[in-house]
Amino acid sequence: MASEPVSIETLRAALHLAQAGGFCSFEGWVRNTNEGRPVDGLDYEAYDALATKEGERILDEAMARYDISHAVAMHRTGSLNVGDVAVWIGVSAPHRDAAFRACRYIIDEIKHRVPVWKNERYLDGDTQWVACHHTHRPHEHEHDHGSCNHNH
Amino acid sequence: MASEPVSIETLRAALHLAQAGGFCSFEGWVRNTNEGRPVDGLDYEAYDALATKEGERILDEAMARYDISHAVAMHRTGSLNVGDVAVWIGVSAPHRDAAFRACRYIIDEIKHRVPVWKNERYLDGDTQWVACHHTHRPHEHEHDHGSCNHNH
Amino acid sequence: MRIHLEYFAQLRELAGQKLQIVETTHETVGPLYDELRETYGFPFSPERLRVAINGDFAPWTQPLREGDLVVFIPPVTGG
Amino acid sequence: MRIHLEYFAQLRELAGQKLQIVETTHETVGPLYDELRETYGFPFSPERLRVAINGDFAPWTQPLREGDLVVFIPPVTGG
Repeated sequence: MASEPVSIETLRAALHLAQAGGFCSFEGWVRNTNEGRPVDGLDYEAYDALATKEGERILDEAMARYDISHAVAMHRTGSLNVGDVAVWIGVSAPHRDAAFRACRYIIDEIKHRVPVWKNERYLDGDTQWVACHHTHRPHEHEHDHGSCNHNH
Repeated sequence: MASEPVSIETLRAALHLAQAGGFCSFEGWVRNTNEGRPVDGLDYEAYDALATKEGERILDEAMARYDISHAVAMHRTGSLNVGDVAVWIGVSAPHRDAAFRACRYIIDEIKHRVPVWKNERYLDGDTQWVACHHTHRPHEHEHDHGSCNHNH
Repeated sequence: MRIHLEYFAQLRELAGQKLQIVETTHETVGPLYDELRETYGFPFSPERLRVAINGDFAPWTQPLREGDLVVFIPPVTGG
Repeated sequence: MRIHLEYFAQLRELAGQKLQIVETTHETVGPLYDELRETYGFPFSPERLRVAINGDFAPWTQPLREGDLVVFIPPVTGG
Protein backbone atom coordinates (compact mmCIF):
# COMPACT_ATOMS: atom_id res chain seq x y z
CA MET A 1 0.00 0.00 0.00
CA ALA A 2 1.49 3.31 -1.09
CA SER A 3 0.16 6.77 -0.34
CA GLU A 4 2.46 8.30 -2.96
CA PRO A 5 3.45 7.25 -6.50
CA VAL A 6 6.08 4.51 -6.66
CA SER A 7 8.56 4.27 -9.52
CA ILE A 8 7.86 1.28 -11.75
CA GLU A 9 11.59 0.76 -12.20
CA THR A 10 11.86 0.24 -8.44
CA LEU A 11 9.02 -2.26 -8.45
CA ARG A 12 10.47 -4.14 -11.44
CA ALA A 13 13.97 -4.36 -9.96
CA ALA A 14 13.10 -7.03 -7.39
CA LEU A 15 11.71 -9.26 -10.14
CA HIS A 16 14.73 -9.15 -12.39
CA LEU A 17 16.26 -12.54 -11.55
CA ALA A 18 18.67 -14.40 -13.80
CA GLN A 19 16.52 -17.53 -13.98
CA ALA A 20 13.44 -15.56 -15.07
CA GLY A 21 12.72 -15.65 -18.80
CA GLY A 22 9.27 -14.08 -18.75
CA PHE A 23 7.80 -11.07 -17.01
CA CYS A 24 4.14 -10.12 -17.01
CA SER A 25 2.84 -6.95 -15.47
CA PHE A 26 -0.57 -5.42 -15.05
CA GLU A 27 -1.35 -1.80 -14.28
CA GLY A 28 -4.71 -0.37 -13.38
CA TRP A 29 -5.04 3.21 -14.60
CA VAL A 30 -7.64 5.78 -13.61
CA ARG A 31 -10.03 6.01 -16.57
CA ASN A 32 -11.74 9.17 -17.76
CA THR A 33 -15.22 7.63 -17.60
CA ASN A 34 -17.14 5.09 -15.55
CA GLU A 35 -20.55 3.84 -16.66
CA GLY A 36 -20.71 6.74 -19.07
CA ARG A 37 -20.01 9.47 -16.50
CA PRO A 38 -16.96 11.67 -17.10
CA VAL A 39 -14.50 11.10 -14.27
CA ASP A 40 -12.10 13.72 -12.95
CA GLY A 41 -10.19 11.36 -10.67
CA LEU A 42 -10.67 9.25 -7.61
CA ASP A 43 -9.69 8.78 -4.00
CA TYR A 44 -8.70 5.41 -2.63
CA GLU A 45 -9.20 4.65 1.02
CA ALA A 46 -7.73 1.45 2.48
CA TYR A 47 -7.68 -0.48 5.70
CA ASP A 48 -3.91 -0.39 5.41
CA ALA A 49 -2.85 -3.06 7.90
CA LEU A 50 -5.32 -5.66 6.68
CA ALA A 51 -4.83 -4.71 3.02
CA THR A 52 -1.10 -5.31 3.35
CA LYS A 53 -1.68 -8.63 5.11
CA GLU A 54 -4.26 -9.82 2.56
CA GLY A 55 -2.06 -8.67 -0.33
CA GLU A 56 0.83 -10.72 1.03
CA ARG A 57 -1.43 -13.73 1.35
CA ILE A 58 -2.43 -13.36 -2.31
CA LEU A 59 1.20 -13.17 -3.40
CA ASP A 60 2.01 -16.27 -1.33
CA GLU A 61 -0.89 -18.11 -2.95
CA ALA A 62 0.37 -17.14 -6.39
CA MET A 63 3.86 -18.41 -5.55
CA ALA A 64 2.34 -21.71 -4.38
CA ARG A 65 -0.05 -22.15 -7.33
CA TYR A 66 2.23 -21.20 -10.22
CA ASP A 67 5.82 -21.90 -11.18
CA ILE A 68 7.02 -18.32 -10.84
CA SER A 69 10.23 -16.70 -9.67
CA HIS A 70 8.81 -13.70 -7.83
CA ALA A 71 5.72 -11.51 -7.60
CA VAL A 72 5.24 -7.92 -6.48
CA ALA A 73 2.09 -5.84 -6.03
CA MET A 74 1.50 -2.19 -5.20
CA HIS A 75 -1.81 -0.43 -4.59
CA ARG A 76 -2.16 3.31 -4.24
CA THR A 77 -4.17 5.13 -1.66
CA GLY A 78 -5.11 8.81 -1.64
CA SER A 79 -6.06 11.14 -4.43
CA LEU A 80 -5.42 10.09 -8.03
CA ASN A 81 -6.07 11.75 -11.36
CA VAL A 82 -7.00 10.31 -14.76
CA GLY A 83 -4.08 8.30 -16.10
CA ASP A 84 -2.46 7.67 -12.73
CA VAL A 85 -1.36 4.15 -11.85
CA ALA A 86 -3.79 2.83 -9.20
CA VAL A 87 -2.42 -0.68 -8.96
CA TRP A 88 0.71 -2.41 -10.26
CA ILE A 89 1.34 -6.16 -10.39
CA GLY A 90 4.55 -7.73 -11.67
CA VAL A 91 5.42 -11.41 -11.96
CA SER A 92 8.60 -13.00 -13.27
CA ALA A 93 8.87 -16.68 -14.09
CA PRO A 94 11.03 -19.14 -16.00
CA HIS A 95 8.27 -19.41 -18.64
CA ARG A 96 5.59 -17.05 -19.81
CA ASP A 97 2.51 -19.15 -19.20
CA ALA A 98 3.01 -19.12 -15.43
CA ALA A 99 3.82 -15.39 -15.48
CA PHE A 100 0.55 -14.55 -17.27
CA ARG A 101 -1.60 -16.81 -15.11
CA ALA A 102 -0.12 -15.68 -11.82
CA CYS A 103 -0.40 -12.00 -12.77
CA ARG A 104 -4.05 -12.47 -13.65
CA TYR A 105 -4.70 -14.40 -10.46
CA ILE A 106 -3.17 -11.66 -8.32
CA ILE A 107 -5.10 -8.75 -9.84
CA ASP A 108 -8.37 -10.70 -9.73
CA GLU A 109 -7.89 -11.61 -6.08
CA ILE A 110 -6.84 -8.07 -5.13
CA LYS A 111 -9.99 -6.69 -6.66
CA HIS A 112 -12.16 -9.09 -4.70
CA ARG A 113 -10.42 -9.42 -1.37
CA VAL A 114 -8.21 -6.49 -0.46
CA PRO A 115 -9.95 -3.85 1.69
CA VAL A 116 -9.60 -0.80 -0.56
CA TRP A 117 -12.43 1.52 -1.55
CA LYS A 118 -12.76 3.86 -4.48
CA ASN A 119 -14.50 7.22 -4.25
CA GLU A 120 -15.02 8.64 -7.74
CA ARG A 121 -14.89 12.37 -8.45
CA TYR A 122 -17.00 13.31 -11.44
CA LEU A 123 -16.43 16.28 -13.70
CA ASP A 124 -19.81 17.69 -12.58
CA GLY A 125 -18.44 18.00 -9.01
CA ASP A 126 -20.33 15.04 -7.60
CA THR A 127 -18.51 12.22 -5.81
CA GLN A 128 -19.62 8.66 -5.16
CA TRP A 129 -18.31 5.53 -3.48
CA VAL A 130 -18.25 2.92 -6.20
CA ALA A 131 -20.83 0.37 -5.15
CA CYS A 132 -19.40 -2.76 -6.62
CA HIS A 133 -17.10 -4.07 -9.29
CA HIS A 134 -18.99 -5.04 -12.39
CA THR A 135 -16.69 -7.89 -13.15
CA HIS A 136 -17.42 -11.51 -13.67
CA ARG A 137 -14.67 -14.05 -13.08
CA PRO A 138 -14.47 -16.44 -15.98
CA HIS A 139 -11.18 -17.96 -14.84
CA GLU A 140 -9.78 -21.20 -13.65
CA HIS A 141 -9.64 -19.92 -10.09
CA GLU A 142 -13.26 -18.83 -10.08
CA HIS A 143 -14.86 -18.70 -6.68
CA ASP A 144 -17.08 -16.23 -4.95
CA HIS A 145 -15.97 -14.39 -1.86
CA GLY A 146 -19.50 -13.25 -1.25
CA SER A 147 -18.41 -9.67 -0.76
CA CYS A 148 -20.17 -8.16 -3.69
CA ASN A 149 -23.73 -8.59 -4.91
CA HIS A 150 -24.57 -6.83 -8.13
CA ASN A 151 -27.38 -4.53 -7.19
CA HIS A 152 -27.58 -2.34 -10.29
CA MET B 1 12.58 -4.52 -34.63
CA ALA B 2 15.28 -2.72 -32.66
CA SER B 3 19.02 -3.27 -32.91
CA GLU B 4 19.59 -1.30 -29.70
CA PRO B 5 17.79 -1.24 -26.32
CA VAL B 6 14.58 0.82 -26.27
CA SER B 7 13.38 2.59 -23.14
CA ILE B 8 10.27 0.99 -21.72
CA GLU B 9 8.94 4.42 -20.77
CA THR B 10 9.01 5.35 -24.45
CA LEU B 11 7.15 2.17 -25.43
CA ARG B 12 4.56 2.67 -22.68
CA ALA B 13 3.87 6.29 -23.57
CA ALA B 14 1.88 5.51 -26.72
CA LEU B 15 -0.44 3.25 -24.75
CA HIS B 16 -1.31 5.73 -22.04
CA LEU B 17 -4.75 6.81 -23.26
CA ALA B 18 -7.41 8.38 -21.06
CA GLN B 19 -10.04 5.73 -21.86
CA ALA B 20 -7.68 2.89 -20.94
CA GLY B 21 -8.24 1.43 -17.48
CA GLY B 22 -6.02 -1.62 -17.79
CA PHE B 23 -2.53 -2.18 -19.12
CA CYS B 24 -0.87 -5.55 -19.52
CA SER B 25 2.71 -5.97 -20.59
CA PHE B 26 4.95 -8.91 -21.25
CA GLU B 27 8.73 -8.90 -21.39
CA GLY B 28 10.95 -11.73 -22.52
CA TRP B 29 14.27 -11.68 -20.69
CA VAL B 30 17.43 -13.56 -21.54
CA ARG B 31 17.66 -16.40 -19.02
CA ASN B 32 20.85 -17.76 -17.51
CA THR B 33 20.11 -21.36 -18.52
CA ASN B 34 18.39 -23.25 -21.33
CA GLU B 35 17.68 -26.96 -21.03
CA GLY B 36 20.12 -27.10 -18.15
CA ARG B 37 23.05 -25.47 -19.99
CA PRO B 38 24.44 -22.25 -18.47
CA VAL B 39 23.85 -19.41 -20.93
CA ASP B 40 26.12 -16.40 -21.29
CA GLY B 41 23.84 -14.50 -23.66
CA LEU B 42 22.41 -14.72 -27.13
CA ASP B 43 22.36 -13.15 -30.55
CA TYR B 44 19.12 -12.51 -32.39
CA GLU B 45 19.11 -12.41 -36.16
CA ALA B 46 15.97 -11.24 -37.97
CA TYR B 47 14.61 -10.90 -41.46
CA ASP B 48 13.88 -7.31 -40.56
CA ALA B 49 11.52 -6.25 -43.34
CA LEU B 50 9.30 -9.32 -43.07
CA ALA B 51 9.51 -9.39 -39.26
CA THR B 52 8.24 -5.81 -39.11
CA LYS B 53 5.44 -6.60 -41.55
CA GLU B 54 4.38 -9.78 -39.74
CA GLY B 55 4.57 -8.02 -36.38
CA GLU B 56 2.24 -5.31 -37.64
CA ARG B 57 -0.17 -7.95 -38.91
CA ILE B 58 -0.21 -9.56 -35.47
CA LEU B 59 -0.94 -6.22 -33.77
CA ASP B 60 -3.75 -5.58 -36.28
CA GLU B 61 -5.21 -9.01 -35.54
CA ALA B 62 -5.10 -8.30 -31.80
CA MET B 63 -6.90 -4.98 -32.33
CA ALA B 64 -9.58 -6.77 -34.36
CA ARG B 65 -10.02 -9.74 -31.99
CA TYR B 66 -10.03 -7.94 -28.62
CA ASP B 67 -11.60 -4.78 -27.24
CA ILE B 68 -8.33 -2.95 -26.66
CA SER B 69 -7.23 0.66 -26.94
CA HIS B 70 -3.74 0.16 -28.35
CA ALA B 71 -0.97 -2.41 -28.65
CA VAL B 72 2.79 -2.03 -29.09
CA ALA B 73 5.49 -4.64 -29.63
CA MET B 74 9.28 -4.43 -29.79
CA HIS B 75 11.76 -7.20 -30.56
CA ARG B 76 15.49 -6.86 -30.19
CA THR B 77 18.11 -7.99 -32.66
CA GLY B 78 21.84 -8.27 -32.08
CA SER B 79 23.82 -9.34 -29.08
CA LEU B 80 22.07 -9.60 -25.70
CA ASN B 81 23.26 -10.58 -22.25
CA VAL B 82 21.50 -12.41 -19.42
CA GLY B 83 18.73 -10.19 -18.04
CA ASP B 84 18.36 -8.06 -21.17
CA VAL B 85 14.88 -7.44 -22.56
CA ALA B 86 14.54 -9.47 -25.77
CA VAL B 87 10.91 -8.69 -26.49
CA TRP B 88 8.39 -6.23 -25.07
CA ILE B 89 4.61 -6.28 -25.58
CA GLY B 90 2.24 -3.69 -24.14
CA VAL B 91 -1.54 -3.54 -24.46
CA SER B 92 -3.93 -1.01 -22.99
CA ALA B 93 -7.68 -1.53 -22.88
CA PRO B 94 -10.78 -0.23 -21.16
CA HIS B 95 -10.93 -3.47 -19.13
CA ARG B 96 -8.30 -5.89 -17.97
CA ASP B 97 -9.62 -9.09 -19.50
CA ALA B 98 -9.06 -7.86 -23.05
CA ALA B 99 -5.64 -6.45 -22.13
CA PHE B 100 -4.45 -9.81 -20.77
CA ARG B 101 -5.84 -11.85 -23.65
CA ALA B 102 -4.50 -9.58 -26.36
CA CYS B 103 -1.06 -9.41 -24.76
CA ARG B 104 -0.91 -13.18 -24.59
CA TYR B 105 -2.11 -13.52 -28.17
CA ILE B 106 0.57 -11.16 -29.43
CA ILE B 107 3.52 -12.83 -27.70
CA ASP B 108 2.33 -16.29 -28.73
CA GLU B 109 1.96 -15.26 -32.35
CA ILE B 110 5.31 -13.46 -32.38
CA LYS B 111 7.05 -16.58 -31.13
CA HIS B 112 5.48 -18.69 -33.85
CA ARG B 113 5.37 -16.41 -36.86
CA VAL B 114 7.92 -13.62 -36.79
CA PRO B 115 11.17 -14.45 -38.61
CA VAL B 116 13.67 -14.04 -35.77
CA TRP B 117 16.31 -16.57 -34.80
CA LYS B 118 18.14 -17.06 -31.56
CA ASN B 119 21.78 -18.13 -31.38
CA GLU B 120 22.67 -19.05 -27.81
CA ARG B 121 26.12 -18.46 -26.35
CA TYR B 122 26.96 -20.92 -23.61
CA LEU B 123 29.36 -20.31 -20.75
CA ASP B 124 31.60 -23.10 -22.09
CA GLY B 125 32.22 -21.04 -25.25
CA ASP B 126 29.96 -23.09 -27.52
CA THR B 127 27.17 -21.46 -29.52
CA GLN B 128 24.05 -23.00 -31.03
CA TRP B 129 21.05 -21.93 -33.07
CA VAL B 130 18.07 -22.83 -30.95
CA ALA B 131 16.30 -25.58 -32.86
CA CYS B 132 12.76 -25.00 -31.85
CA HIS B 133 10.57 -23.51 -29.16
CA HIS B 134 9.49 -26.10 -26.66
CA THR B 135 6.13 -24.52 -26.15
CA HIS B 136 2.69 -25.93 -26.47
CA ARG B 137 -0.21 -23.63 -27.15
CA PRO B 138 -3.06 -24.37 -24.78
CA HIS B 139 -4.99 -21.24 -25.70
CA GLU B 140 -8.16 -20.14 -27.28
CA HIS B 141 -6.31 -19.10 -30.41
CA GLU B 142 -4.62 -22.44 -30.80
CA HIS B 143 -3.59 -23.29 -34.31
CA ASP B 144 -0.47 -24.71 -35.81
CA HIS B 145 1.62 -22.72 -38.22
CA GLY B 146 3.51 -25.85 -39.14
CA SER B 147 6.82 -24.10 -38.79
CA CYS B 148 8.15 -26.11 -35.90
CA ASN B 149 8.22 -29.86 -35.36
CA HIS B 150 9.52 -30.96 -32.00
CA ASN B 151 12.45 -33.17 -32.90
CA HIS B 152 14.07 -33.57 -29.50
CA MET C 1 -17.71 -4.77 27.45
CA ARG C 2 -15.97 -2.03 25.50
CA ILE C 3 -15.48 -2.57 21.78
CA HIS C 4 -13.40 -0.34 19.51
CA LEU C 5 -14.78 0.32 16.05
CA GLU C 6 -12.96 1.70 13.03
CA TYR C 7 -14.95 2.83 10.01
CA PHE C 8 -13.94 3.05 6.36
CA ALA C 9 -15.33 4.57 3.20
CA GLN C 10 -19.12 4.90 3.09
CA LEU C 11 -19.54 3.56 6.63
CA ARG C 12 -17.11 6.21 7.91
CA GLU C 13 -19.09 8.95 6.22
CA LEU C 14 -22.46 7.70 7.48
CA ALA C 15 -21.18 7.14 11.01
CA GLY C 16 -19.64 10.62 10.92
CA GLN C 17 -16.53 9.35 12.67
CA LYS C 18 -13.46 7.25 12.02
CA LEU C 19 -13.05 5.67 15.45
CA GLN C 20 -15.68 4.86 18.03
CA ILE C 21 -15.80 3.05 21.35
CA VAL C 22 -19.08 1.35 22.21
CA GLU C 23 -20.25 -0.36 25.35
CA THR C 24 -22.15 -3.50 24.38
CA THR C 25 -23.58 -6.70 25.78
CA HIS C 26 -23.77 -8.45 22.41
CA GLU C 27 -21.76 -11.66 22.35
CA THR C 28 -20.94 -11.56 18.62
CA VAL C 29 -20.60 -8.88 15.93
CA GLY C 30 -23.83 -9.79 14.11
CA PRO C 31 -26.30 -8.10 16.50
CA LEU C 32 -23.79 -5.28 17.10
CA TYR C 33 -23.81 -4.51 13.36
CA ASP C 34 -27.60 -4.64 13.22
CA GLU C 35 -27.75 -2.05 16.00
CA LEU C 36 -25.20 0.25 14.33
CA ARG C 37 -26.92 -0.17 10.98
CA GLU C 38 -30.17 0.99 12.57
CA THR C 39 -28.42 3.99 14.18
CA TYR C 40 -26.47 5.23 11.15
CA GLY C 41 -28.52 3.93 8.22
CA PHE C 42 -25.77 1.77 6.77
CA PRO C 43 -27.02 0.49 3.39
CA PHE C 44 -25.35 -2.90 3.51
CA SER C 45 -27.04 -6.07 4.68
CA PRO C 46 -24.62 -8.22 6.69
CA GLU C 47 -24.30 -10.72 3.82
CA ARG C 48 -22.57 -8.04 1.78
CA LEU C 49 -20.00 -7.28 4.46
CA ARG C 50 -16.99 -9.02 5.86
CA VAL C 51 -15.81 -8.35 9.37
CA ALA C 52 -12.30 -8.01 10.75
CA ILE C 53 -11.49 -8.39 14.42
CA ASN C 54 -8.12 -7.25 15.76
CA GLY C 55 -6.63 -6.80 12.30
CA ASP C 56 -7.72 -9.96 10.53
CA PHE C 57 -10.81 -11.34 8.88
CA ALA C 58 -13.03 -13.17 11.36
CA PRO C 59 -16.30 -15.11 11.22
CA TRP C 60 -19.44 -13.29 12.26
CA THR C 61 -19.89 -15.88 14.99
CA GLN C 62 -16.55 -15.18 16.71
CA PRO C 63 -17.20 -14.28 20.39
CA LEU C 64 -16.50 -10.64 21.22
CA ARG C 65 -14.00 -9.86 23.93
CA GLU C 66 -13.25 -6.75 25.95
CA GLY C 67 -11.13 -4.32 23.93
CA ASP C 68 -11.61 -5.99 20.52
CA LEU C 69 -11.06 -3.78 17.48
CA VAL C 70 -13.93 -4.44 15.08
CA VAL C 71 -14.03 -3.28 11.44
CA PHE C 72 -16.99 -3.82 9.15
CA ILE C 73 -15.72 -4.17 5.59
CA PRO C 74 -18.00 -2.95 2.79
CA PRO C 75 -17.71 -4.52 -0.68
CA VAL C 76 -14.16 -3.75 -1.79
CA THR C 77 -13.52 -1.75 -4.95
CA GLY C 78 -9.75 -1.57 -5.30
CA GLY C 79 -7.76 -2.14 -8.45
CA MET D 1 16.16 -17.28 -64.92
CA ARG D 2 18.13 -15.50 -62.20
CA ILE D 3 16.87 -15.80 -58.64
CA HIS D 4 18.22 -13.82 -55.68
CA LEU D 5 18.56 -15.70 -52.41
CA GLU D 6 19.02 -14.28 -48.94
CA TYR D 7 20.02 -16.59 -46.09
CA PHE D 8 19.42 -16.24 -42.38
CA ALA D 9 20.65 -17.94 -39.23
CA GLN D 10 21.72 -21.56 -39.65
CA LEU D 11 21.09 -21.53 -43.40
CA ARG D 12 23.37 -18.50 -43.75
CA GLU D 13 26.14 -20.26 -41.86
CA LEU D 14 25.81 -23.50 -43.83
CA ALA D 15 25.61 -21.69 -47.19
CA GLY D 16 28.65 -19.64 -46.17
CA GLN D 17 27.07 -16.53 -47.63
CA LYS D 18 24.32 -14.02 -46.93
CA LEU D 19 23.28 -13.24 -50.51
CA GLN D 20 23.46 -15.43 -53.56
CA ILE D 21 22.30 -15.23 -57.15
CA VAL D 22 21.48 -18.53 -58.83
CA GLU D 23 20.59 -19.38 -62.39
CA THR D 24 17.77 -21.92 -62.36
CA THR D 25 15.21 -23.59 -64.57
CA HIS D 26 12.99 -24.70 -61.69
CA GLU D 27 9.49 -23.29 -61.96
CA THR D 28 8.78 -23.20 -58.21
CA VAL D 29 10.84 -22.91 -55.03
CA GLY D 30 10.34 -26.54 -53.94
CA PRO D 31 12.84 -28.17 -56.28
CA LEU D 32 15.16 -25.17 -55.93
CA TYR D 33 15.28 -25.75 -52.16
CA ASP D 34 15.91 -29.48 -52.64
CA GLU D 35 18.90 -28.65 -54.84
CA LEU D 36 20.32 -26.10 -52.37
CA ARG D 37 19.71 -28.47 -49.47
CA GLU D 38 21.74 -31.13 -51.29
CA THR D 39 24.54 -28.62 -51.99
CA TYR D 40 24.85 -27.11 -48.51
CA GLY D 41 23.52 -29.85 -46.26
CA PHE D 42 20.64 -27.81 -44.84
CA PRO D 43 19.10 -29.89 -42.03
CA PHE D 44 15.50 -28.82 -42.56
CA SER D 45 12.96 -30.77 -44.58
CA PRO D 46 10.74 -28.40 -46.58
CA GLU D 47 7.78 -29.09 -44.27
CA ARG D 48 9.68 -27.34 -41.48
CA LEU D 49 10.35 -24.21 -43.53
CA ARG D 50 8.30 -21.33 -44.74
CA VAL D 51 9.28 -19.41 -47.84
CA ALA D 52 9.14 -15.70 -48.55
CA ILE D 53 9.22 -14.30 -52.05
CA ASN D 54 9.87 -10.60 -52.59
CA GLY D 55 9.41 -9.73 -48.93
CA ASP D 56 6.29 -11.64 -48.03
CA PHE D 57 5.30 -15.17 -47.20
CA ALA D 58 4.40 -17.18 -50.29
CA PRO D 59 3.16 -20.69 -51.06
CA TRP D 60 5.75 -23.24 -52.18
CA THR D 61 3.80 -23.59 -55.40
CA GLN D 62 4.09 -19.93 -56.42
CA PRO D 63 5.70 -19.71 -59.91
CA LEU D 64 9.20 -18.26 -59.84
CA ARG D 65 9.91 -15.20 -61.93
CA GLU D 66 13.11 -13.57 -63.15
CA GLY D 67 14.66 -11.49 -60.40
CA ASP D 68 12.59 -12.84 -57.50
CA LEU D 69 14.09 -12.51 -54.04
CA VAL D 70 13.62 -15.85 -52.27
CA VAL D 71 14.16 -16.44 -48.57
CA PHE D 72 13.85 -19.83 -46.92
CA ILE D 73 12.69 -19.35 -43.35
CA PRO D 74 13.84 -21.87 -40.77
CA PRO D 75 11.70 -22.50 -37.67
CA VAL D 76 11.55 -19.17 -35.90
CA THR D 77 12.80 -18.81 -32.33
CA GLY D 78 12.16 -15.22 -31.36
CA GLY D 79 10.68 -13.98 -28.12
